[in-house]
Amino acid sequence: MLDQTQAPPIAQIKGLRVEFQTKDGPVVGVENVSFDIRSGETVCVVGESGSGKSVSSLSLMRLVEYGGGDIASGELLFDRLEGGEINLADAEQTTMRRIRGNEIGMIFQEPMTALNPVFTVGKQMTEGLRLHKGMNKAEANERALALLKQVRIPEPERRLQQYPHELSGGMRQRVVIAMALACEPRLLIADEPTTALDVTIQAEILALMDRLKRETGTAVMFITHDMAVVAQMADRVVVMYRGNKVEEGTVEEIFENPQHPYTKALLAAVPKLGEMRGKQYPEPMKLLGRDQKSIAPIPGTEDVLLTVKNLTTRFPVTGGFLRRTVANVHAVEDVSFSINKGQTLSLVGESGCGKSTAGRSILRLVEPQEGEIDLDGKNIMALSPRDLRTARLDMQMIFQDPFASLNPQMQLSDQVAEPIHNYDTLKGAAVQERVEMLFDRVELPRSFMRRFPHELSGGQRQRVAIARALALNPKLIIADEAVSALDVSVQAQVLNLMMELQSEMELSFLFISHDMAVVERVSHYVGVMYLGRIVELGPRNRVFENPQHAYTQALMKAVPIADPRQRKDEKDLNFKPIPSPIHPVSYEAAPSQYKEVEPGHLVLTTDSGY
Amino acid sequence: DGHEGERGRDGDVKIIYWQAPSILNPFLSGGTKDVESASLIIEPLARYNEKGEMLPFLASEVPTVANGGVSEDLTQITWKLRDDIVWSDGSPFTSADVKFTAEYCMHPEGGCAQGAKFDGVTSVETPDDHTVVVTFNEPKPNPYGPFVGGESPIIQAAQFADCLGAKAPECTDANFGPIGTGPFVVTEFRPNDVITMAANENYREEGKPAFASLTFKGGGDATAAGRSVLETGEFDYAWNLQLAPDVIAKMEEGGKGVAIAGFGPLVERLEMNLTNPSPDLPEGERSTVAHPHPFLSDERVRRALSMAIDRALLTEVGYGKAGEPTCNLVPAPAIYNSDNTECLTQDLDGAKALLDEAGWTDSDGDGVRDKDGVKLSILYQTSTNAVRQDFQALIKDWWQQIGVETELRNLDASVFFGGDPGSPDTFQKFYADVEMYANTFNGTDPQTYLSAYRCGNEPKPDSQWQGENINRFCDPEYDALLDELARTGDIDKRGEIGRKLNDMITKDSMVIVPLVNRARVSAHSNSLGGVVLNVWDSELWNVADWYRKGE
Amino acid sequence: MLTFTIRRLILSIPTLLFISLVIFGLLQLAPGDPMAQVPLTVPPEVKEKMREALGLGQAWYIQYWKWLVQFFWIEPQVLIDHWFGTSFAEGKQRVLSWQTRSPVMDIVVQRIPQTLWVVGLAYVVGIAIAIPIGIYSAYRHYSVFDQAGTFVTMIGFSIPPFFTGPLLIVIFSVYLGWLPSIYDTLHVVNDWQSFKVQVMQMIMPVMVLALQTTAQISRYMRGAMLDNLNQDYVRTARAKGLKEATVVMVHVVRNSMIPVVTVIALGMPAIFGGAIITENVFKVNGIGQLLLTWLFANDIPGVMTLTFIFAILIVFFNLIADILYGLLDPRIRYD
Amino acid sequence: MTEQPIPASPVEADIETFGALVDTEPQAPPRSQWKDVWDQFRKHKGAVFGGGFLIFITLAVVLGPYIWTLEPTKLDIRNKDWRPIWTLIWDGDAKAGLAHPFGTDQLGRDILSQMIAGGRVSMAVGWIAMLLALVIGTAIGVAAGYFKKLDFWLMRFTDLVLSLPILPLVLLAVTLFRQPLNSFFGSPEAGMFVLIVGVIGLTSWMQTARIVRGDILALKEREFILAARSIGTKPGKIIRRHLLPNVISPIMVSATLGLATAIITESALSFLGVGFPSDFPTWGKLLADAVPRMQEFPERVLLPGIAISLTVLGVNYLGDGLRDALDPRIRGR
Ligand SMILES: Nc1ncnc2c1ncn2[C@@H]1O[C@H](COP(=O)(O)OP(=O)(O)OP(=O)(O)O)[C@@H](O)[C@H]1O
Ligand SMILES: Nc1ncnc2c1ncn2[C@@H]1O[C@H](COP(=O)(O)OP(=O)(O)OP(=O)(O)O)[C@@H](O)[C@H]1O
Ligand SMILES: [Mg+2]
Ligand SMILES: [Mg+2]
Repeated sequence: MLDQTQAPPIAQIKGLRVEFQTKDGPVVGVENVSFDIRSGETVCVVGESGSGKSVSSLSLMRLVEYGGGDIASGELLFDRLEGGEINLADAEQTTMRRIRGNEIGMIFQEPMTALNPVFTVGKQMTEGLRLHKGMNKAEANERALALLKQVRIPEPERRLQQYPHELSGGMRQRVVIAMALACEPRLLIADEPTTALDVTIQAEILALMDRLKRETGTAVMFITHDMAVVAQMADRVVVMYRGNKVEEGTVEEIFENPQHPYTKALLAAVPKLGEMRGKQYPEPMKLLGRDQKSIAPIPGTEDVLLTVKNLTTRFPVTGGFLRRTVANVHAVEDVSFSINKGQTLSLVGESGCGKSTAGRSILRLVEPQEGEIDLDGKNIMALSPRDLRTARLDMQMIFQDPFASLNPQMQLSDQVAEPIHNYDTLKGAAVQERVEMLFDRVELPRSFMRRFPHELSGGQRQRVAIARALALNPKLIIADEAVSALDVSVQAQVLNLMMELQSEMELSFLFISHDMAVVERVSHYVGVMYLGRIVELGPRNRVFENPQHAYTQALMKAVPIADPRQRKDEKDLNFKPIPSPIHPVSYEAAPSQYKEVEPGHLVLTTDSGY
Repeated sequence: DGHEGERGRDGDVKIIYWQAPSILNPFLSGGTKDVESASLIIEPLARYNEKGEMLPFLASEVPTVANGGVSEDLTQITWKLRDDIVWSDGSPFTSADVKFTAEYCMHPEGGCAQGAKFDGVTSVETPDDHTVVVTFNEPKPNPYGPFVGGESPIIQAAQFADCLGAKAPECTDANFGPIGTGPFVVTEFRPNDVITMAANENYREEGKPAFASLTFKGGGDATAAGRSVLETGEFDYAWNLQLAPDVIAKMEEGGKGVAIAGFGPLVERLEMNLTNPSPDLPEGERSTVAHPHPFLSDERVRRALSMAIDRALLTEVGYGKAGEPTCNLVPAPAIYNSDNTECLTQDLDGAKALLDEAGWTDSDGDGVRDKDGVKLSILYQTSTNAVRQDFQALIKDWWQQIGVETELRNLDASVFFGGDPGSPDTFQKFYADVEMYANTFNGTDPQTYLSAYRCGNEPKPDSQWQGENINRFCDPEYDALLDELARTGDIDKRGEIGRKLNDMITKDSMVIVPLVNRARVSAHSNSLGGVVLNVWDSELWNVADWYRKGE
Repeated sequence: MLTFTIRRLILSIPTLLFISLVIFGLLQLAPGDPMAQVPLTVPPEVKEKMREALGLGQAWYIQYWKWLVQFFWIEPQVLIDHWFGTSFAEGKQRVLSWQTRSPVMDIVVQRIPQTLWVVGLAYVVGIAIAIPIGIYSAYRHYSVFDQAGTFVTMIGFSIPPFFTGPLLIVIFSVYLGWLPSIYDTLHVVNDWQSFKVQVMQMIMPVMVLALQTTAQISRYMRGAMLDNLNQDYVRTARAKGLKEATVVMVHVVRNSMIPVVTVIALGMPAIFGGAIITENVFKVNGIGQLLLTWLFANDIPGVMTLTFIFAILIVFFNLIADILYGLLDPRIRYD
Repeated sequence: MTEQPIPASPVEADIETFGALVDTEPQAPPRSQWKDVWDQFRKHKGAVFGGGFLIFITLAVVLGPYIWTLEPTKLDIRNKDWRPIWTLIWDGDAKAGLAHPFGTDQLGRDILSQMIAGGRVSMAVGWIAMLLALVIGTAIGVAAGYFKKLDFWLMRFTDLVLSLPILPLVLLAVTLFRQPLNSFFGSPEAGMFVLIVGVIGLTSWMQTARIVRGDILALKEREFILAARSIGTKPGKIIRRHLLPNVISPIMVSATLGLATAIITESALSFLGVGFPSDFPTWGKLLADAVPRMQEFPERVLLPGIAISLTVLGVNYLGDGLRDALDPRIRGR
C-alpha cells in the first residue's frame, strides 16, 4: 500500500500512544496508531466517536499536552522543508511554535467555539501571518482578504471587520479554514470540519479543500465519521477503533472491500441517498453485528394527529428610543402541514431557514404570531399556560444539541424521570421502573442511570434525550436534528430505535434534519423549507424522486454520495446566498400558494426568494 | 528659654482635635471643638483662668460689686473696654461690636447656641465707645454670662452686619473666617478637616504670639491624636484624650510629649431613674412621674447600689491620674465642694444588709433579690466609649455580688445625647433604670447646673422629652433652696447653699450617684512651652503665650 | 447602544427621584438629632431654638421639596456660574449643611481631591496587583503560588482596616518613623520633593485600602480566567503557533476581563464614596470621613446630598458597567 | 472519565458479537452520587483542611465552655493584664500562667473563655447573617434574571438599597424593632441577635444578587432550560433544579466574602449601640477593643484576628472543595 504514490511522506505517525492522567488513573486516548500522510494526498481518518481521532491529530500538533495528555510512546516524524525530518514527539515547544500554524495548519472540530469571540475575524486571521511570515499589518490584511476570497466568503472586506458571532455557522467554519490555510501549511489537519454544517455549505467547503490539495499539493489529514464525505474526499482511508488503527487502504478498497468487521459495520450503518427509492414507507436499517427484529416497513395510519395551518412566527428586531419593533425576523412564514398518527414528516432545509423555530412554535416554546395548531382535536393556540402545560403531555421535543439540552448538574435518571414527576403520571416505585424500562428501551445500560451528561458520548446523550421525550408516552415527538451530531454507527442505531418505537407505539414524528439521506430513510412525508416557507411538501418518495422546486433540486444535488466512484464536481455546485429573513414592520408577506403537481405533492408558487 | 522675642519667631505650631471643627462661629454651633478653635481668633471681654478666676481680656478690668461695675441690686453690669484694641483687619474695637454681638445672639430667628448666656438680658447700652452696660430683668448673682468665656466672644459688627437672624447661616465666609482680636487669623478653613492660621499682626501684645502660623487638624480618634503627639511627635498639642490610663501611659513612653490633666466640675455619675421605664407601660407613660419606679424609688436600694461600688478602683481602671473618686455632683470650685466622703469606701456587706432590711431578699434562690414578685433587675445604659464599658462591667460585677441583676446597654453617643424625641434611646427619655454619663457646667457658678433637678424640669412627653432633670427628682425643699440661691449674692453664702443642694441629691437621697471627678486630659509635645491647661474656659485660652522650647 | 444608553439614562431619572425620596424618608425617620454634639451644658430651650433656625419645624414634604429644588435647580446654576462667571444663582438658597452652615457642595468639592488621590489610587493599585495575581493563579491552578495567593488575599479580606490601619501606623510611624501617621490634606504637590512627601503620606492608607480591593478582584479574575483557559479558541490560538504569553495575555485575558471590568466599574462609586474607616484612621478627611462626621452630627442636608450623589454614581456606574459589557463583548447588543 | 476498558486488541469475534455499536459498559460499578461527592471532596486538600478547621473551631466554641469553665465575664481585677502563657518562653518574669493560658484583659477577664464565648456568637452571627444575605441575594438575583418583567424593578431596588446610608438605616431598625424583638424573644440577647443578624443580612445581599442575576441571564438562554420547559417543568422547579445548581460557584464566593464581612460588621455595629451588650464578647469586638493596646498586648488583637481569618479561610477552602465536589464535570476527572 505504501508505495502507491511516489511522493515522500510529509508526516509519519509511528506507534503513537497517548495517555491522559486522570484522577482515576491513566486513560489511554490512543493506544497504537501508525500511518503516513503524503503531500498532495487526503488521508481520511474515520472511526467511531472516542476512537482517538482527535487525540492523534492533536498529538501531531503537540497540543494534547495542554489538554492533560501525554505522548507515552511513539514517533511523530515530520518533514520540515528546511531542516529535514524531525520527531515532533520530543521537539521543544519553541520549535513547535514555529511549526504550528506555519507548517501544520489545523481546523478544529467545533467551528462555533474555535474563534475568539472578542476579536475581529481580521485580527485573528492576521495574527499567524504576522508572526510566521513577518508581514506588516497591511500585507497581512491583504493576504487575509485573499484567503477569504479563496474560501468564497461573500463580501470579504466587511467580514474582516466583523466579530465571529456576526457570521453564520458556515461562514465561521470557512474563516477557520482560511485561518488554517493562511501560512500555506504543508500539512492541513481538518478535524470534522463540516459535521455541524448543512449540505450545501458542506459541499462548498469540501470542494474548496479538494481544490487546495490539487493546486498547492498540501497534504490533508481529514477526520470525519461521515462516510459519504469520505467517499467524496479521500485518497486513502485510515479506520480507527478504540484507540487503534484497524484498517488502512485506498478509498476504493475500503468502500468496496472492507476487511475489518468494524469497517463493515460502519459502512453498513451509512444511510445512502437513493436507497429507499421505490419504497413507499420507511424501514429500519440493516445493521451488522446485532440481532435485529425483522426489517419491516412502517406504514403508519391515515388518521391526522397534528394539523398546522398558516403558522407564522416572527422575532421582533427592536430598536429606537422606545424599543419599538423596527423590523421582524420572518423565521416561519405561512407554513401549513399535517402529520398522521404513526407517521413521520421531515423538514429539511438550509441552516437558518426556520426549521427549529417551526418545531418550537408547535410546542409554543416560542409564541407564533398567527396560525392554527391542532393536536388531536385540541387547539394549541388557544390554551392558557396551565392547559398548555397539560397539552405538552402529548407532544415532546428532542432538541438540536443533546449536550446543551441536558442539565449538566443532574443525574440522568433524574432527568428522564423529571417529566414523570412534573405531571405526576406515576408515583413511587413505578417511576423508577419506568425509567429503567426507558433506559432499556433506548438500549442504555442501567448502570448509566447514575451518570452525568458529560460522562456519556454524544450518541448516548442523544438516547437519553429520546428516553426523556418518551417518558410521558407522547403522541408526537418533534425531533430537531436529533441525529445530526452523532457518528454514523450510533446514528443508525438511534434511527432504528426511533422507527422501532414508531411502529410499536404509533408515534408521530416531526423530524427536522439537514441530512437528506437520513430524511429519506425515516420519513413518510417531506417538507422542504427555504427562508421560512415550505417550498415543497409531499410524500417522501415523490419529493425525492421528483423534486420540483428549484431549491429542492439544488439541495438534492449537494448531498454527498457515499460512493467514491460518484464524486461530485465543483462545477455542479452553484448556490445562491440566502437572502435576509429580516423585513421592516411594514413588510407584507405574501401568502404561500401551492401548486399540486402530483396528488399530495405541493410546490410553492409564491416567490420564496430562491 | 525662648519665651521672649518677636512675633512669629517660632514658626508653625500644630494642634490636633480628634473632633474636627465645622464652623468658627461659636454662636452657631456650641460644640466644644468649634468653640475652642474659634477661641484662637475671637475673644470675650473676660476669661476664666486655670484656677477658675476671671481675668479681663478685652475689658480693662472685671466689673464687680466692689469696684462698682455691678449694680448693688445685681441687675446691671458695666464693662469698660480697653482702648488699645484693634480687630485683625486694623479697624478699632468698640462697644458697638459688643452690642452687636448681643443683638446677633439674641435675635429670635438666629438659633444662637449661646442663647442661655444672654438669658434675662433686657438691654445692652453703649454710653460711649468703650463702655457697655448690660441690664438684666432680675437680680443676677452671677452676671458674667454675656461676653465672658470662650462660648461668648465678641464678633465684629462690620463683618456680621448682614448676618442677623435667619440669614446667619448664609454668611459662610464670615462663619468660616471671623475677624477677631485674638492672636491668630484664619488663612484657610476646611470644615471638618483642617484650619490654617497665621499670627495676627495687629495683636495687642508685643512679641506674641510666638508662632507665625498654626495648623489645626481635626478628625480621627483619641488614640490616633494622642499617638501623633506622644509617640510620633507629628503634632504639638492633642485635645481631650479620653483613653484608659494605661494606654496613655504607654504612649507617654514614646517620649515625645507629656499628658496633662486639669480638674473641673466634670463628674461621671450614675443617674437613678425614679420613674418606671417598663416597656409594658403605654408609650407616653414610660419613665414619667405618673409611674414611680418599682424599686429605685426606694432610697435604700439606691444607697445599697452606691455602697457596692468601689470608686477608687473605677478611677484607677478608667482614668488613673486623670480622675478622682468623688461623692459630689459639684466637686469644684472648692467652695461648692461638700466634704462628703462616706461613699468612697466600698461596703458590699453593708449594701447587702441594707437590701435585706428593705425587704429585698433572694426568695427563689436564683441569685437575684426580689420582693413581691419584682426582681432587682437593672437595665444600665450609657454611651459607647471604652472606659464607660469597663465601668459598666465592673459595676455589674459588684451589683451581682449584692444580688442585683444587671443588663448592660451602650448606645452611640449621637443617639444617646441627641434629643430626638422620636428615638427611645436618648438619655432624656431614660428608658432604662440606671444611666451613666458625665456633665459639667460652664464658668464657675453651679446655679443653673443645680437648677436642673427642679420639680417639673424632667423630660416628659409634653415638653418633647426635653428637660434636664434626668432622674425625675422632685423635692419642694430642694426647689425652695434653689430659689434662695438665686437671691443670694454673697459668695460664701452661695457656697453653703450649693453644698446643701449637692448633698440633697447625692448623699441624702442617692438619686445621683457620683463616681469620678474627671479631669480634662490633653497632651503637648516636649518642645511646646507655655501650655496651661484650663478646664474653666477654652483649653487654648492662652495660646498667645505658647512658644517653642529651645533644644 | 446609544439609544440603550439614552433610554436607561432617562429611566434613571424617576429611579433617582424615588431613591432620593426613600433616602429622605429614612433620614427623617432615623433617630438622631442635629443637636447631639452641642454640649449638655446648653439648655434645651436654646437647642429648640437652634433646631427651629435649621428649619426642622417644617413638614417633611416641604423640607423635601426645598431640598429637591436646591439640589436640582439651584446647585446646577451655581455650577454654571462657576464655569462661565454668570450669576444665575445669585442670592438663591443653596443646600446648606446644618453643621457647618455652609453650602454642602462646596465642602464636597473640597474633599474630592484627597478622596480621589487616596481611595482612587488604592483602587487602581488594588486592581493592578489583583489582575496579575488572578491571571497567574488561574494559569498555575492549584500551584503553590495559587495557594499562597488565596491565603494572603483571604487573610487580607478578613482583617478589618480598623486593625490593619493602626498596625501599619505603629510599625511605620511609631517604631520606624518612616511615614507620617496623619495625612496632610493641605499638602500641595509642586516639585519632586513635595511629590515624595505626598507619596509617603499616601502609602499606608492606599495599601490598607488596596488590600481589600486586591482580595476581591483577584478572586473574580482567577475565576474568569479558569473559565476561559479551557475554551476551544485558546487551542486555536496555540495552533497558530502563538507564544504562550500571547495566548494567555491577549486571548484569554481579554475574554476574562469582560466580567472583571464590569465588577470594577460597579466598584467605582465606592471610590467617590470614600472609605470611611481608613480615611478616619489616617485622617485623610475625604468624602468618607465627611459622611461619617455628618452622620454623627445628624446633618440631614449634608447626608442627604452626599448619599444622593452616591446613589447617582451607583445608578450611573451600573449603566456604565452594562455599556462596558456591551462594548467589551461584541456578542452583546442592547438594541 | 471513569475507566474505560480498552481491549488489548480488537478481536474480530468480539466485534462481531458485541457489535461496534454497542456501548462499552463501565467495569467499575457506579458509585452513589454522595459517595462520589465525598470522594472528590476528600481529595481536595484545602477543603479537608477548611472543613476540619471549621469543625474544630465549632466544637471548640460549642464544647469549650464545658472544658474551660471560667466565666468570660468574670472580673478579677487583681489578675488583670496577664500575658499569654507562651510569653514565659522568653520572659520568665511575665505575668502569665496556666490559670489563664491566653492571659487576661484590662479588667482581668480570662481571654481564653472570652475567645470561646466570642466565637460562639461570632460564628452564629456570621453564619446566619451570611446565609440570610445569600438567600435574599440569590432569590432576588434569580427572580431578576429569570423573570424579565421583574428585572428592571428588582435591579433598581438593588440600586436603592445599595445607595441607602447604612448608619441611619441601622439606627432606624433599632428604634423600630429592638423593643418588639426583645419582648418577642423574651431576652435582650436573643432579640439583639435577631436584630443584628437581620440588619447585616438585609444590607449585604446586593453583590450576590447582581452576580447571580448575571449568571442566570446567561443560563436562561441555555437549551436545557428550554428543554425543561418543554417537558412541563414549572418555573419554580426550573429555578430550583436547573438554575440554582448551576450558579453554585458565584454563590460560594459570595458566601466566603459574606462570612468575613458579617463577623466584622457585627463588631462595628456594637459601636452604634446595635451590637450585643458590652459584656458580651464577640471576636470582632475583642479585636476592636484591643486595638488601642496592640503594642503592649499584641496577643489580644492577634488571637481574635487569627480566629476570624482562619475561619474565613476555612470557609473559602471548604467552598472551593464543595464546588468542585458538587460539579459532576469536575468530579469525574
Ligand atoms: N482531556 C482528556 N482527558 C481524558 N481523556 C481524554 C481527553 N481527551 C480525550 N480523551 C479520551 O481519549 C479518547 C479519544 O478521544 P478523541 O477526542 O480522540 O475521540 P474522537 O475519535 O475524536 O471522537 P469524536 O468523533 O467524538 O470527536 C476518548 O476515550 C476520550 O475519552
Ligand atoms: N430567539 C430568536 N430571536 C431572534 N431571531 C431568531 C431567534 N431564534 C431564531 N431566530 C432567527 O430565525 C431564523 C430561523 O432560525 P431557526 O433556528 O429556526 O433555523 P433552523 O432552520 O433551525 O437552522 P439550523 O439548521 O441552523 O438549526 C434565523 O434567521 C434565526 O436567526
Ligand atoms: Mg474528535
Ligand atoms: Mg435548528
